[in-house]
Amino acid sequence: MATLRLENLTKHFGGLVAVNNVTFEVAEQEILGIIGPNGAGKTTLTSLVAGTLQVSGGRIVFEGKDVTKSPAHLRVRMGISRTFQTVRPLKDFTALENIMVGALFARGESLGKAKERAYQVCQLLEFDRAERYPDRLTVFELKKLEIARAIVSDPKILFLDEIMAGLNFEEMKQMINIVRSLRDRGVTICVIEHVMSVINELTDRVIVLDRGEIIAQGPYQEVSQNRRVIAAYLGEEG
Amino acid sequence: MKTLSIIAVLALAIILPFIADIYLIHVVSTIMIFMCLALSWDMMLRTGQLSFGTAGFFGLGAYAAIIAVDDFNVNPVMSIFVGAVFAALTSFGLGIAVLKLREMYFAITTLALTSVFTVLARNLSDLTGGAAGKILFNAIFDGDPKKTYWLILSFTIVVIVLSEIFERTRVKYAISSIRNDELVAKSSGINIFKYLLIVFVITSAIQGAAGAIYAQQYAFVEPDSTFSANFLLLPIAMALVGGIYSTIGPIVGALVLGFTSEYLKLLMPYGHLIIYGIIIVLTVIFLRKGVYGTIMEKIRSK
Amino acid sequence: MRRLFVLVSLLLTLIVLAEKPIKIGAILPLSDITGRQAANAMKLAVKEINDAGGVLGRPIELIVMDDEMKPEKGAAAVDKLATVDKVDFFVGGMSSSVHLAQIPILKKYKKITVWIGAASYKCEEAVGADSDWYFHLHPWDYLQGESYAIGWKAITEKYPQVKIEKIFLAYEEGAFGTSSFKSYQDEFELAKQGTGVWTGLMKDLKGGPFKSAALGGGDYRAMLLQAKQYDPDLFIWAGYDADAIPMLSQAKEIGFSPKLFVGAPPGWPADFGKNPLSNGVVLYGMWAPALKDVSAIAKHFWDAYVQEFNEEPATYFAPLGYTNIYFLIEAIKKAGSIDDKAVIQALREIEYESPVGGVLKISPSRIIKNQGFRAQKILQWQNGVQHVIWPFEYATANLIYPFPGWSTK
Amino acid sequence: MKRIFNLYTFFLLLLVVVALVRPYAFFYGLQRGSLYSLIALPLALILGIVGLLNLAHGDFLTLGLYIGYILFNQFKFDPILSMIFIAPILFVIGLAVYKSTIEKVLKSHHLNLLLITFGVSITLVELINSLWTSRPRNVYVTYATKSISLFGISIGAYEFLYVAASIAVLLVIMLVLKKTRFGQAAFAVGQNPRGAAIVGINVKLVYTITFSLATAMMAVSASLMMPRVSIFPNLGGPFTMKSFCLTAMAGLGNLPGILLSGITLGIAEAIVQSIPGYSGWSDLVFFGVLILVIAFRANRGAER
Amino acid sequence: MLEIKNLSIAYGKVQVIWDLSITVGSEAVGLFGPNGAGKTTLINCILGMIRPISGNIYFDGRDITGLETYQVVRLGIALVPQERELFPLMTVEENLKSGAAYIPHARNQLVDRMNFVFTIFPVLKERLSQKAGTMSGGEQRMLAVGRALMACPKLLILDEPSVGLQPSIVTEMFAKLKQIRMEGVSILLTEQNVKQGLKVIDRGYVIENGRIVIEDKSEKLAQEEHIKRAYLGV
Repeated sequence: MATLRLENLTKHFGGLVAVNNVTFEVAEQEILGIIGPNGAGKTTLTSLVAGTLQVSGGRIVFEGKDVTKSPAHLRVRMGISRTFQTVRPLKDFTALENIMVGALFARGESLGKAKERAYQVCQLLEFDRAERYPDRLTVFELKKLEIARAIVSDPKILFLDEIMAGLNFEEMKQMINIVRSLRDRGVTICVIEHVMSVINELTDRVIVLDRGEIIAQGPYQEVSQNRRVIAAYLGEEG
Repeated sequence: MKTLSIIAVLALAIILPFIADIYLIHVVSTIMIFMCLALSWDMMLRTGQLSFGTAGFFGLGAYAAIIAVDDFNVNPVMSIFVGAVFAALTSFGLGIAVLKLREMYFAITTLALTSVFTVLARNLSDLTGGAAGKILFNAIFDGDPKKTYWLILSFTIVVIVLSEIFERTRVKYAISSIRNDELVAKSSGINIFKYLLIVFVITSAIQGAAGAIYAQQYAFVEPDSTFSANFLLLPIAMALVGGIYSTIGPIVGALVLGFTSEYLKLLMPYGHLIIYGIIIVLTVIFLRKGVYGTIMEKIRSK
Repeated sequence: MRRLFVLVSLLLTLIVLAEKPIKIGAILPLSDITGRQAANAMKLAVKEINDAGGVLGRPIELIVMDDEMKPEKGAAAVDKLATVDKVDFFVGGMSSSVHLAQIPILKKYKKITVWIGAASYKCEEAVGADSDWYFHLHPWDYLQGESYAIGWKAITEKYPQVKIEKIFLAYEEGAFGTSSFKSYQDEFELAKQGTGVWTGLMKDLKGGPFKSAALGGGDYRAMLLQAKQYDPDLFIWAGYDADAIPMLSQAKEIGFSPKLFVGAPPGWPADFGKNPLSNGVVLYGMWAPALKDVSAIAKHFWDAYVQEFNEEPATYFAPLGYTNIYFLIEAIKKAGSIDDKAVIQALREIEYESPVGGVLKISPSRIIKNQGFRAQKILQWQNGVQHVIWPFEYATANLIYPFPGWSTK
Repeated sequence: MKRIFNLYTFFLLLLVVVALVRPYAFFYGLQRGSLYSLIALPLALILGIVGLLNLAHGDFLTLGLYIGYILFNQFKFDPILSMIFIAPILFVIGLAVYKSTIEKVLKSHHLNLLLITFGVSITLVELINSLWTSRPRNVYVTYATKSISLFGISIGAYEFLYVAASIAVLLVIMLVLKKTRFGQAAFAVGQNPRGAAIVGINVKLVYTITFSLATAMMAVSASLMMPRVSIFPNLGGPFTMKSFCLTAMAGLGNLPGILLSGITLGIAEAIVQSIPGYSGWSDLVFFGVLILVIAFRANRGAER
Repeated sequence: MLEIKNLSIAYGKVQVIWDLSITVGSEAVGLFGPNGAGKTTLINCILGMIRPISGNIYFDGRDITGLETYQVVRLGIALVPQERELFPLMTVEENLKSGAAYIPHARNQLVDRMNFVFTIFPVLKERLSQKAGTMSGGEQRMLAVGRALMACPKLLILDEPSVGLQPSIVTEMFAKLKQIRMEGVSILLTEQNVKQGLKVIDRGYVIENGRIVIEDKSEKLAQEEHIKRAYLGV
């Protein structure tokens, strides 16, 4: 059974159609790449699944349950988790406390347990400056924080929105390893990314969105040869 | 060390009526009432919501308490609970409607609600005594200032403990997350509306109880003075002068501004409010994080 | 400031020289003109008495506290004066809501209190019948209403053309205005049954509330239109000084010109008399500067005040504050001690010729035993001067009737 | 935007009905509402551009009135003409207040800005009180009480100046914001101060001038009100609150909305005042309409 | 043109830039290095948003250390910041105009400049009346570059211009940057996409932990072992 199934998902903003009749499935423990031009509706799609935006039409089915109408905080508790494209740390908390918040509310743990769990996640991500406040962290560390906060709730499916943006090669390599290890622990993962080398290396399958619609899907090697994808997204140099 | 100083302060506060004159006790009682308002305003602010409704729920509690004693023969001490519960119930109903609002829209709506309460108090004369207000023949404890002081002190301790609960438990993580970033809070599994409503109801109950105590202490309510903007602006100034998002900040602010205004008055009977205004301006300029916040910053940087 | 300093140092020397002073604690709103001038007048009285050797061979010390118009501040001031300064007597007063908060505290000390403010009947209810230490000099709101009835009755007898059958009362929607209206309504009910002071005078009464300019209002036109339609013989408004001129100019704008245009605010704006609209406006009050032409004590007060403070007394609270001190001191003199019982007895017995105009003598009011002034005066602005019309023994001018209207203004 | 527009169209239709049923309430409400908007516009400008809720707003109005009073009393200046003198004086006072207080805390928590204007407000009011006492002052000119006949009813003519002035001031502000370089700079700073600095705008200067100009703008309302009101130290306070209400009702950045909100509230208030026996409830209607509009808009604009 | 001498910068007590000196002549210069190395801090300091604790910045021979941002910009330095910093409620046209309106020497050539920008980003011409806030991330990035070009800058500073852009636009933008470079505008660029960056620049610096570790011509940098390993992944 697919972990997540989107059926005819549609989202309008006023007159603008951001996501148009999108249908696809994500299989268990799959790493799915979602790519497409800027403004194609990738982030909107993530927000719809996470429940921070309400759908205009269609259904979201998670582990066989229709969650289209569930509020965002309940979806997190069910196991749908996401990161944000621009990092959004809670600036009044240390990194560790940032991570704790997820454990406290998505898993309903006590303060002590939550702290323990936050430490565990930090270790997993090799994040060693967790006592600092976010304004003292580098972009790479903030990206790690973003992931830590998303996985501390022990999600079944995780949406990673441009976690590679602004990272250098070495950092990307680390990040790829992290994502893989997450998958190995049983998490289903959707990555939204503009760095094609990463998509190529990481994903089992990609979906290409353009103007809110799926224009191609399949393994990256296949999709990257698609004329439509090249014209709309990759460009001639690829 | 910390526990020791807390015990010392608490002991001093309890025995104050035996060592100080009535005037000081009275001034401290008043400061404590404002301290509770400042704390409750700050507790709401910790969720990121700027409330201008402090005076409204204060007045609501005051009216409920006086009416409870006068029309329903409730015991004056019990009437404080009546004031708190009435304010809490009202805020629960209103909260469902207004807690979708944010920033200045929330602020202005709570301010407008205060005016609505005032108009109701003025016009429902059968119940509220109308514009002339309502009086009781006896103040609480027959006007015994020591007992009144202890009552206010116990109430203040309750409020401080509540504020500390907000600071030390998971509530802190919920409301600070909401203040910092609602989207992230939602995505971390926090039920934003539930927490906002809880905080709104609890802080309104505190304000209602403070109003009830004030009304019982002076044995009257009257629309213009009971819903006076003083009960809104002064607590805000206290919290900001002391330092927001903490328990100690509003406490320090209330003590500093409360004693300053009283002392200035004794120092110069005329025009002391000019100096008071200038002191507020200077505090903001030189102590940006408030008295307590700035001191803590200095200590940390050492 | 300099003068204050001189005064304080003078007081200090006196304290050293003479015996332990008699302490009087005054509580007034010092940022308001009424409170400030009342405090000035009290200081003037104390200075005069001390210059003449004090009372019972002891000097008087006056301690003034600001109530900031805030109930809790006014109440704390009572505690401060009672416990820190250990005053022997309380004087002062202005706002009713501040006083409501003070009453429970005053009851605690039961010191002799001679109060010149707080006209609301709620305060009288709060004081209660058995507070024999409490003396209230200012007429309660209902007493004022009664006294006007007496005044108008006298006026209609003297000026037969004056008719007061239909009364329209415009009242500000706060405590002051509504309680005025309430007392008029009560009187009207009595008058309909043929009892009460307004019998034979008031045949119909109508009221209209407005939001005072002092509290952010200031648009009276809707109310004035209703009054104009009603066409009263007597139009009275009970509001504040800030309402005075806007009310007149809006009445002019809509062409409302009743035969008697009466204002009953506690004070009048600066230069009201210079405003041409003011001519012919009747006002209720306790006092008028013109009294100095007919009363020696009023003249003495006026001159001394102007000389001491280099400004003219602008409100009746100035002579009332002066009266406040003298009345108390006269009683102490008569009692021969500051023993509570003796002074209370003396306060009840003495008669004091006041610069407010009239003799101050204590008598019971509806609830309390010790009420001072009961009557207000009916005055009229004539060519920029407040003249006394009634009581006739203090009259400084004849009534201009009817109200001259707007055509020449 | 479009929905908000529809909301106001609905209100305007309602107003036409009111004008037919209760013409006095309509005209009085129109006049008073325009005055509220006239006073609210500078507050909205400062809130939108500097990001500052100025609690001392109404006290600058009070100050302007006292300046006008002195000009009238000492030099027999016509109240309306005195605008040209009050404006520069208020500009300088605004500048001084801004430079000595507000500018120094611009970078700290935004609530500190609120508190500092609260301190400024207390200081100003008490200073005015100690200079001129609490006794009201008045300025009397005969033309301020003239009446005209309109559609068969006689109505005060002077306060139509409020209507004209509020429309004029609104148009001037909109033109300046759209068409002048300074206006565009101010508009830019209001949206993104960092971005504004990057394109070479002197953000500090824009803040300073905006605050001072908006303060100077209070001269218009001050001089127009002068012959119609009593001048006393606490005059301004309620107007600060009303201005804030109008700004919130219109929504941040919606200047024409302020005029419409002002008139809507003014008329709503006037209708209730015109019903005998119920005029005490007019505040309830004022704030009730305010809350409804804000809640309505919040629900509509929940997404995004 | 731009000369930075012995610059040190600290946030509170944490020093992030140590005694750093770089120059940018009439050329395109790249700044590379890991996140947190201090590149953005350095740029903010050039633009007058942060004050250094020591050292000086000269532009065209003039000491600009400690000037306000708007003064620096008016001298001829334009910035394309990472966060774009556009005016969301203004149209594309108004945003572009704002780039030139407050810089005296650019104001006179507003129309010419606008046409120049359109030749580089034709898409902006089609969107003239669209509000900037409603545009997608990539379009906003183009607008930010266009706005900076409106200022007739002598030196154009770009902070991570390719972040979050789709591959085709990245390729296109770097081509445009080359074109701008040809027009005689000096460029200072920070970039994580070192591969693309090296195509544009003449010379580059690698900054790590607030210090310069390598400085060389772009061809040479591409051969450097450390760079290959850490930044190019070859």
